[in-house]
Amino acid sequence: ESDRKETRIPLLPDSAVRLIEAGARIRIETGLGSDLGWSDEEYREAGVEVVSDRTQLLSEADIVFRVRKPDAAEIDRYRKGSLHIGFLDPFDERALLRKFSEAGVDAIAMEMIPRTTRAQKMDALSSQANLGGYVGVILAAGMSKKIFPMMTTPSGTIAPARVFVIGAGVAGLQAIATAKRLGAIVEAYDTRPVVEEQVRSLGGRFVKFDIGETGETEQGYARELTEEQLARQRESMAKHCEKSDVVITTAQVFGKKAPRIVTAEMVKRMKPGSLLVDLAVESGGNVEGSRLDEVVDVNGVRIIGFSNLPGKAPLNASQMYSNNLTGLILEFWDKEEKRFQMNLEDEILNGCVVVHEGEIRHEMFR
Amino acid sequence: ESDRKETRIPLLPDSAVRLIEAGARIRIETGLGSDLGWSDEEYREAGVEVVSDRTQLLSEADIVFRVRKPDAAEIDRYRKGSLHIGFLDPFDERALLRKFSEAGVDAIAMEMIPRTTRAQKMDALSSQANLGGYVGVILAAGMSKKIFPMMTTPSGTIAPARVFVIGAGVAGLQAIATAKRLGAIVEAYDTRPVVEEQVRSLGGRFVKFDIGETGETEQGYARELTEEQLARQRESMAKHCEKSDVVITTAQVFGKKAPRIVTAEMVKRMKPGSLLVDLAVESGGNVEGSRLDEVVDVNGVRIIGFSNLPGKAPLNASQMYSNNLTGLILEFWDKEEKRFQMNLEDEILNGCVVVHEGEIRHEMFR
Amino acid sequence: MIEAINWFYILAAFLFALGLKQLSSPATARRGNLLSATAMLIAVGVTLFDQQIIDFRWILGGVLLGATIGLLAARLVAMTAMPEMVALLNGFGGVASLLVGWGEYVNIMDLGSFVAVATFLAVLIGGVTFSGSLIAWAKLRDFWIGNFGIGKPILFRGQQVFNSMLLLAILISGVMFALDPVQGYTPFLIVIALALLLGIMAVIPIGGADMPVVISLLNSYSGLAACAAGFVIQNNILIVAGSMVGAAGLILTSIMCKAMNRSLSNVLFSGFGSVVTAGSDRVEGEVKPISASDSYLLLEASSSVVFVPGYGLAVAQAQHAVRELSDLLENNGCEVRFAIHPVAGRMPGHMNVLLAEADVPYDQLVEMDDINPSMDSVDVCVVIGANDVVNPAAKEDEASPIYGMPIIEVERARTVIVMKRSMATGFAGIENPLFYKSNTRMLFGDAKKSLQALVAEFKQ
Amino acid sequence: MIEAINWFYILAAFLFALGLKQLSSPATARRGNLLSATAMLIAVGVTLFDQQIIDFRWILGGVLLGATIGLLAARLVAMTAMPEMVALLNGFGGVASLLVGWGEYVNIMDLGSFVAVATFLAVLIGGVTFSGSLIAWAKLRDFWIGNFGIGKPILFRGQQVFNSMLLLAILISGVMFALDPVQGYTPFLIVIALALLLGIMAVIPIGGADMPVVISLLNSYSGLAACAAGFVIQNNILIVAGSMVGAAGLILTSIMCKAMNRSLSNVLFSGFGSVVTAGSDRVEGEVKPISASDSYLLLEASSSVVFVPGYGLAVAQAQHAVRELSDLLENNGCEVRFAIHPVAGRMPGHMNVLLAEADVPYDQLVEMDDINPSMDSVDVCVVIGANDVVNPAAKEDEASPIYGMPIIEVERARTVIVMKRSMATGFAGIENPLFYKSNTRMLFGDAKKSLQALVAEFKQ
Amino acid sequence: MTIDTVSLALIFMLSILLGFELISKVPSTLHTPLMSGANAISGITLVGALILAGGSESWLGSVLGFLAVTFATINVVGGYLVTNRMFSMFKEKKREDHDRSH
Amino acid sequence: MTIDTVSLALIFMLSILLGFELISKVPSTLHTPLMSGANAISGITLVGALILAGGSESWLGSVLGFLAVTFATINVVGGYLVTNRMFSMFKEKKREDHDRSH
Ligand SMILES: NC(=O)c1ccc[n+]([C@@H]2O[C@H](COP(=O)([O-])OP(=O)(O)OC[C@H]3O[C@@H](n4cnc5c(N)ncnc54)[C@H](OP(=O)(O)O)[C@@H]3O)[C@@H](O)[C@H]2O)c1
Ligand SMILES: NC(=O)c1ccc[n+]([C@@H]2O[C@H](COP(=O)([O-])OP(=O)(O)OC[C@H]3O[C@@H](n4cnc5c(N)ncnc54)[C@H](OP(=O)(O)O)[C@@H]3O)[C@@H](O)[C@H]2O)c1
Ligand SMILES: NC(=O)c1ccc[n+]([C@@H]2O[C@H](COP(=O)([O-])OP(=O)(O)OC[C@H]3O[C@@H](n4cnc5c(N)ncnc54)[C@H](O)[C@@H]3O)[C@@H](O)[C@H]2O)c1
Ligand SMILES: NC(=O)c1ccc[n+]([C@@H]2O[C@H](COP(=O)([O-])OP(=O)(O)OC[C@H]3O[C@@H](n4cnc5c(N)ncnc54)[C@H](O)[C@@H]3O)[C@@H](O)[C@H]2O)c1
Repeated sequence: ESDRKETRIPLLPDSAVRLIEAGARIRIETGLGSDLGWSDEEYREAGVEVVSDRTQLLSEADIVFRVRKPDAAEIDRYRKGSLHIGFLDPFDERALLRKFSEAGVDAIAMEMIPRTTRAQKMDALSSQANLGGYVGVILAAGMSKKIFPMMTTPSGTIAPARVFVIGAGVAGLQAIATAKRLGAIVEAYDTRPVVEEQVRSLGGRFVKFDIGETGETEQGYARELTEEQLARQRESMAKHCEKSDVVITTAQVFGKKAPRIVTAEMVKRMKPGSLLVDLAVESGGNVEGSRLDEVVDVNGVRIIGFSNLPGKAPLNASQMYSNNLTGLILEFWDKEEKRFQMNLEDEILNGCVVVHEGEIRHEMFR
Repeated sequence: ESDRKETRIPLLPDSAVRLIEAGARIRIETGLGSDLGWSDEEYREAGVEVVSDRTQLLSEADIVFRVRKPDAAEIDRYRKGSLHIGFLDPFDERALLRKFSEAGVDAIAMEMIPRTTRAQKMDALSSQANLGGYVGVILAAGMSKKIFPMMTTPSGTIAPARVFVIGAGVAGLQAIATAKRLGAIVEAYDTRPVVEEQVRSLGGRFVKFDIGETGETEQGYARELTEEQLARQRESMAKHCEKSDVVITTAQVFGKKAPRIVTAEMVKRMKPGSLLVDLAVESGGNVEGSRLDEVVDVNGVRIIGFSNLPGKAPLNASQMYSNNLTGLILEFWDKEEKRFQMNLEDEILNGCVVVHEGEIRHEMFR
Repeated sequence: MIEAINWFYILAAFLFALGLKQLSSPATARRGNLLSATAMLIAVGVTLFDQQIIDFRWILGGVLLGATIGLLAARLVAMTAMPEMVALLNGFGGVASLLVGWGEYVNIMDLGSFVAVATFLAVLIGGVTFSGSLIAWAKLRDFWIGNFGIGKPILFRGQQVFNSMLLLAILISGVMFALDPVQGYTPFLIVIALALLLGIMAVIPIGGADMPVVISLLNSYSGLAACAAGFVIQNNILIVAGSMVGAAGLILTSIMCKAMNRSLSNVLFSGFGSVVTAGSDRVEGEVKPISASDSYLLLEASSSVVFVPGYGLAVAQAQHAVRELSDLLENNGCEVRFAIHPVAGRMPGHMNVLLAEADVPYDQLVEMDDINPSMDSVDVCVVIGANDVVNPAAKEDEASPIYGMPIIEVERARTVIVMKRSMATGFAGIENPLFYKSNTRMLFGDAKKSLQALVAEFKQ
Repeated sequence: MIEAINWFYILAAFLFALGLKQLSSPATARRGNLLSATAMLIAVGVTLFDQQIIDFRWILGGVLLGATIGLLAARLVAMTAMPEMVALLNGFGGVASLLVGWGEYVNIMDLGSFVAVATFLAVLIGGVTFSGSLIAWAKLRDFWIGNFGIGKPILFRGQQVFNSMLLLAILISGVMFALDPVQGYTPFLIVIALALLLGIMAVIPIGGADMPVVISLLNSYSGLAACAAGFVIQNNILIVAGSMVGAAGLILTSIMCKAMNRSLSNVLFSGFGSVVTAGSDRVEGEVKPISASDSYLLLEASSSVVFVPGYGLAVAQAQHAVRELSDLLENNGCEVRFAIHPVAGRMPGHMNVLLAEADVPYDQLVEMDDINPSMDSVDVCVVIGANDVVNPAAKEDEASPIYGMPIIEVERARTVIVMKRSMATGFAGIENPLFYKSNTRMLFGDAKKSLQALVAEFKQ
Repeated sequence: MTIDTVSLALIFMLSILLGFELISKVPSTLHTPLMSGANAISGITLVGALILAGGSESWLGSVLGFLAVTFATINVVGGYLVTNRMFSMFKEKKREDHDRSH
Repeated sequence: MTIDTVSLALIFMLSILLGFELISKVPSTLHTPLMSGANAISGITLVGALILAGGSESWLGSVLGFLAVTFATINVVGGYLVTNRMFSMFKEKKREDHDRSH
């Protein structure tokens, strides 16, 4: 039961088999997986019904899988009482939530899956950020005028590239690992001090600035910094950016706009030819001057603001997302009744169900 | 003394300093290094004269450095008796050579530098192929729908990508190393059996087909295969391509058109979504259907035929090329007379000077 | 004459020492055995020239009979029955020492006090060795064939009290004998009887699986018995060879104990323990640290090892070290796998990055779901800086915050070695009952250092 | 009484053995020294109760005088002069044994033949130790201070013939003395004189830099001298302690030789050699293989090591092993660098890929042009599967096809260890004169295996 | 003919120390053979048995001596042969491994 | 009072073997201290010197004994003290290293 719009898809035949074994009936829009190499035929073999009429699909489904948020208009076509699961960007899309509640459609925002140990198999934010970190580095390596590894050759020695990763969460760590693999000298910065050990465990150098007390919330997200801290941070940051060939920023604060970390002035001080990859561009960007889906050139320094980086490895992104959704469904699947159990007492569902029975129930969005 | 046309440049300020110390006078076209971050100012500091008039430059120079071959028209502007050094593609550009001989301009083809141990510092073919191999893999990683490394995650296990490198010369080996670094399973094939150990020394698997006797020429280039060998090779090759996510071809035969290794039929048998990177595209291509500077899509299999891959890491490519030229000049520099010694007895110059004193002297092109 | 004999004895002693040394290294072991056999030949050969020997009939008979039996036994015994055979032979060695002590006493009667003590010891140790070895032999047969019922530990109430009494009785009889050997024939015979009883009592409470250790210990005893006999007849070669074997046997015994992850006292007295405090440690348990060299002995003797890497592997940057250890284990004929938990580390695919860097072959990496079913047949599971992902609370304790998370069920392996620096918790901040399980050993310290120490042990 | 003394001697012997063992491990060395001092105290203390001792005046005088001198010497000597001090003390020990032998002979005169031989040995070894140690001491002072001219090897024509004569003379005098000790006082005195001369002759041809090895050897001798003295006065503790030290000293000597990359005979007779065949091996030279454990001793004692990786490192996939070895060397206080030749391997940047995989810090990588100037001060240069890039023919031999290629000039390091599997050529297919240089040692075998063996040696 | 006990004690002490030092690390495959080999050595008591059996004047002493010789000989002969058999087993195994690798 | 020579020889042999086994691997920093420590032990000849000096009836014997005692005592006292000084030097060095790392 699904549909789609972008390179990623929310359900793979493998996952479909698992759901069907558990007793679900699944229908997909025709051509869902064809771009990624799964024909409708393969889905049919897995036991999935392939339907060409999207309206019919939506109006008959109990649960709708989706990667991105739907058009407001489409929500009307949903059956009342059905459940929509996907990324909803709930902090910025209050209107959409209202639309869901008006249409009487329940909605689960994948962003809101709590980051507990038990919920990790459904944690799509992590799984996608992870790929994002990898793709970000590959992108940077492809666009950089320098190669990443060191090479001692008869035609001279090539110094390794310096990569500076700002924000060492899931995406940042994967970026560190990937850049390190390619042989770059990797430095990383994060406000949470616990990350230091993690960075070092991947062979990166952790950069410390003295900016006073910081911390993380219970769920492992970073707390927002004070204005003074940000100022001090910027000071030292500029120096590190200056000597780096590639700067990758991944800093985000849950539910807020991404912090502006690299200012225009810092960009100006960087070497011409160097690169900035802003992985936080979708939530506002860490780099001043970064623009969504564009490459901005500032005196020879390029700022890359591509969105949806996980979508550049669509096969794996879809695979992981599909597993996340399946994990979520199966965790709350009632095998007897063969239906999804909307158990709002449960910590996980309590965290991620934003709209229920015509009401925006999640306290953050009321 | 130089000029240019493409992303790479033939002289860096560092090399200029070395030449000037040896007693040379150097002039460059204005804006030579600006794209790569070296201003005219930096060249001036190194002691280089910056001139804006190309015609004047050419007509007064004793030696002209260049990356690619010049227009035939431009050769007329050269001073008679001067020396041109750069890639000339002499096997395909007989006309150009004739033009040189008519204009009385000596020419060194960098392709023709012999592959002796002593000549390695001038071996631009190697230095550029090396970068080409790296860039080829980065390109493939960027365009692949799968990520290269294996990842065991709560959202499922991602299998590592399979990369198949055909032709394990300088470029091929670097491709193997880079893909391996990114965590892919790397297989490689080459007709020269000595390569097997080299592939394994980089952590790759060497694939052997039984195709009878092959060999290498004295200079380490591959000998051409017989038609029957090629047929047998193709048979087994198809199977390996089929299971690979990325195929990178680098096979070349010195002075000949690149062998056609991956046929259209093989391409058809590959998984949709997989990639072919043809590094030999400039000399005709190893992959049937590859087109210069284009991405060809055959049933979801993309064939990438970008030329000038080293130019995608222009900074390092220029650095190495500049070192190669400098190495060549200094090897034959007469410190007393402060001039280049055209010693045709020497093995190296004997190999690479194609036009001398109005005559195409190299036996391969007469 | 006697001086010449003694010079040969010195040569024999030298060869024994050399032979024993060579026996302990695979490359030279065979040669070592031959050397020691040569030494034995020399020692026995020159003894025949001893002036004390006046009558060769008994000797000839004994040697012929003994050699025939020994030859047949060594030829006919099945390869699988070798350990039992060793037990039996060892018992014979013990009884021979007993008989030598006895005979010397019978001949001389009026022993000096030093010799009397030596005689007492020869008889006591020889007797214990003899009866103990016979029981061990019986237990092993049962263990292999399983129709005798003696293979299992035999325990009864008051066993400890009884044994203490027995020891006391032996001591008293011994003192009575030593104080006045001429009058002490009765206490002497009592010592013999009680020694035989003691050997039986000491071995019956021990299970058949532990018999190799027991045999090794008894082997050490029989050396000491020979040494005591040497003191009785004031003979150098007996003292040297006997005490050397006694000491070496003791070392070997402790090596074998460690390879089974047991302490010697645990082996010898586990039977008693199981009557008194059975099951009590199942509930809480205690942390049992282990040293790198003991871990080595465990790993060296195992044929299937699973490594479970966690965040600690990354922190310690121990990927290369574990790769090297795994290579060594494979060369040692051991099957090695790496079990990767999906959330091990701090980033998806964290372990993959590290293990790929160390070039661990992809086909050695096993996923959690694939390793768990075969965990019971794993000899040793080495947990390297993992904690939450091997926490059985996730399966067992509904109150645990990680309840329901699938884990790698390492606790089902025969032995678990956990490498971490302290008893600190992992990411989830919860206690790990694994560390208190009876089959878990903690190898404390930085994971890289521990692994490197193990690698070093493997290369001696 | 004498029996009680002997029991204490046994205790002392035990403590000596324990002390010596502990002395050889850094963690326990200090304790070992104390143990052995305690043993000495016991042994000396109980000796005073010996019935043979009837007059304490000489003893008191000697002990007081000796203790005072010993105390002052130990206190006042500069830390840098310790080795000389040891030489001197050792000489005194030797002469004491000589004197004991002499005195015993003087007292008894009519020696049994066994005791006579022992006396001869005690005097001979003691004498050689004494004069040899004095010369060693003098050479060391010269070596450090440099005003005496004795530090250098002293050689003259006919030295070898002279020494052979000397030995013969000693032997003849010895036989004369031993055959009839009562009449043999003159030959005995001749033995003493010649022994002293022999000690001098043995040490003068050896250079001051080799003195530590010589002292260690003389130290072993002085143990043997004490042992011989023990046979003279039929005293257990002298025999045990003396022979134990003698054996241990011999082992230590060979360990020290290996750490200097010399054989013992090379040390002892190098002086002679240099007269006869000087310079001859400079031209051609021979291949000198080395074992992993000897390489360990070399590396362990060096403070600056440069690794030169080549294609063989890649073939053997030895990058992790070399990284581990480099870490161990660094922990040992050694400066470690990797010198990368631009064309090492088969692909530009080949070595970089490997070393980055093993996470060798970038700042340890040194380019050819930067390492060559400082090569002279490198203790050991380890060439790992490189060949062409360290081939001095590129510099020296104009006819060589690689003439003119810049190379890493490893041959200028103090010692070069080359790891490769055979004498096979590299890519360029040409012979490498490096392998025949006098300071080159070949560690044959797969580079990874060799490196791992070295790592294992480092961890014992 | 009695050697003094003190020397014997010293010899005993030295032998014990030597025994401890001789064996330090034994691979598990060698545990049983080493045990068996050591066991054979402890049959040295045969020397004592010989002296007893050959030198006794009493009937009892001779019988005891005879038994002692018998048992000790079994130990010695059996011990060395069994140990040797174990080693030949190793060799075969190795050859098998070798064969398989071809 | 002569102990029989054979026992002495046996004791000698065992001690030699023990001496060989006791020392196997010595880090280079311990070479000199170990040498010095062993040297001190070889001063055991002092025991012989004492017996000689205290038991001689002839004047020459006594003088020789006196000299022997003197030299041996220097060896013993000096040897142990020098060795000990070397070890205390180590300790200081270590402490320095330690201090520097703070
Ligand atoms: N994979 C992911 O994407 C991800 C992301 C975020 C969080 N997590 C969470 O992280 C946890 C991962 O589990 P885990 O078992 O891998 O790790 P863990 O539970 O965090 O335990 C790691 C253990 O390693 C030990 N350690 C640390 N440094 C060491 C060193 N140098 N040498 C030896 N031991 C060392 C620590 O004990 P000592 O201090 O006593 O040495 C610690 O108990 C899970 O709870 C998971 O939910 C995972
Ligand atoms: N860097 C480049 O781009 C490039 C490209 C092509 C050619 N080359 C040429 O390649 C050569 C590179 O010089 P190099 O010194 O690195 O290598 P080399 O001269 O080829 O020597 C490599 C040595 O390694 C030893 N070896 C091989 N496998 C080994 C193993 N498993 N363990 C131990 N040793 C092993 C071999 O000796 P044994 O067989 O005795 O073990 C061999 O002599 C130069 O001549 C260069 O011109 C370089
Ligand atoms: N409990 C679990 O099992 C579980 C699962 C997934 C993630 N997590 C944890 O949650 C954490 C956050 O994950 P995420 O990657 O989704 O976070 P994120 O995408 O919200 O933030 C990315 C990183 O940016 C950093 N950051 C925020 N403001 C910054 C600033 N001003 N300057 C520099 N850095 C700044 C944050 O500290 C964070 O590390 C991870 O570290 C992970 O360990 C836990
Ligand atoms: N002497 C030196 O120091 C020196 C310097 C540089 C290069 N070299 C050697 O020269 C060799 C060739 O270098 P290159 O990379 O420039 O070669 P190249 O670019 O001409 O060819 C690339 C590779 O393709 C292979 N190839 C040719 N036909 C093939 C076919 N039909 N199927 C599969 N593979 C085929 C070749 O064997 C070669 O390895 C290298 O291996 C290198 O070792 C030596």
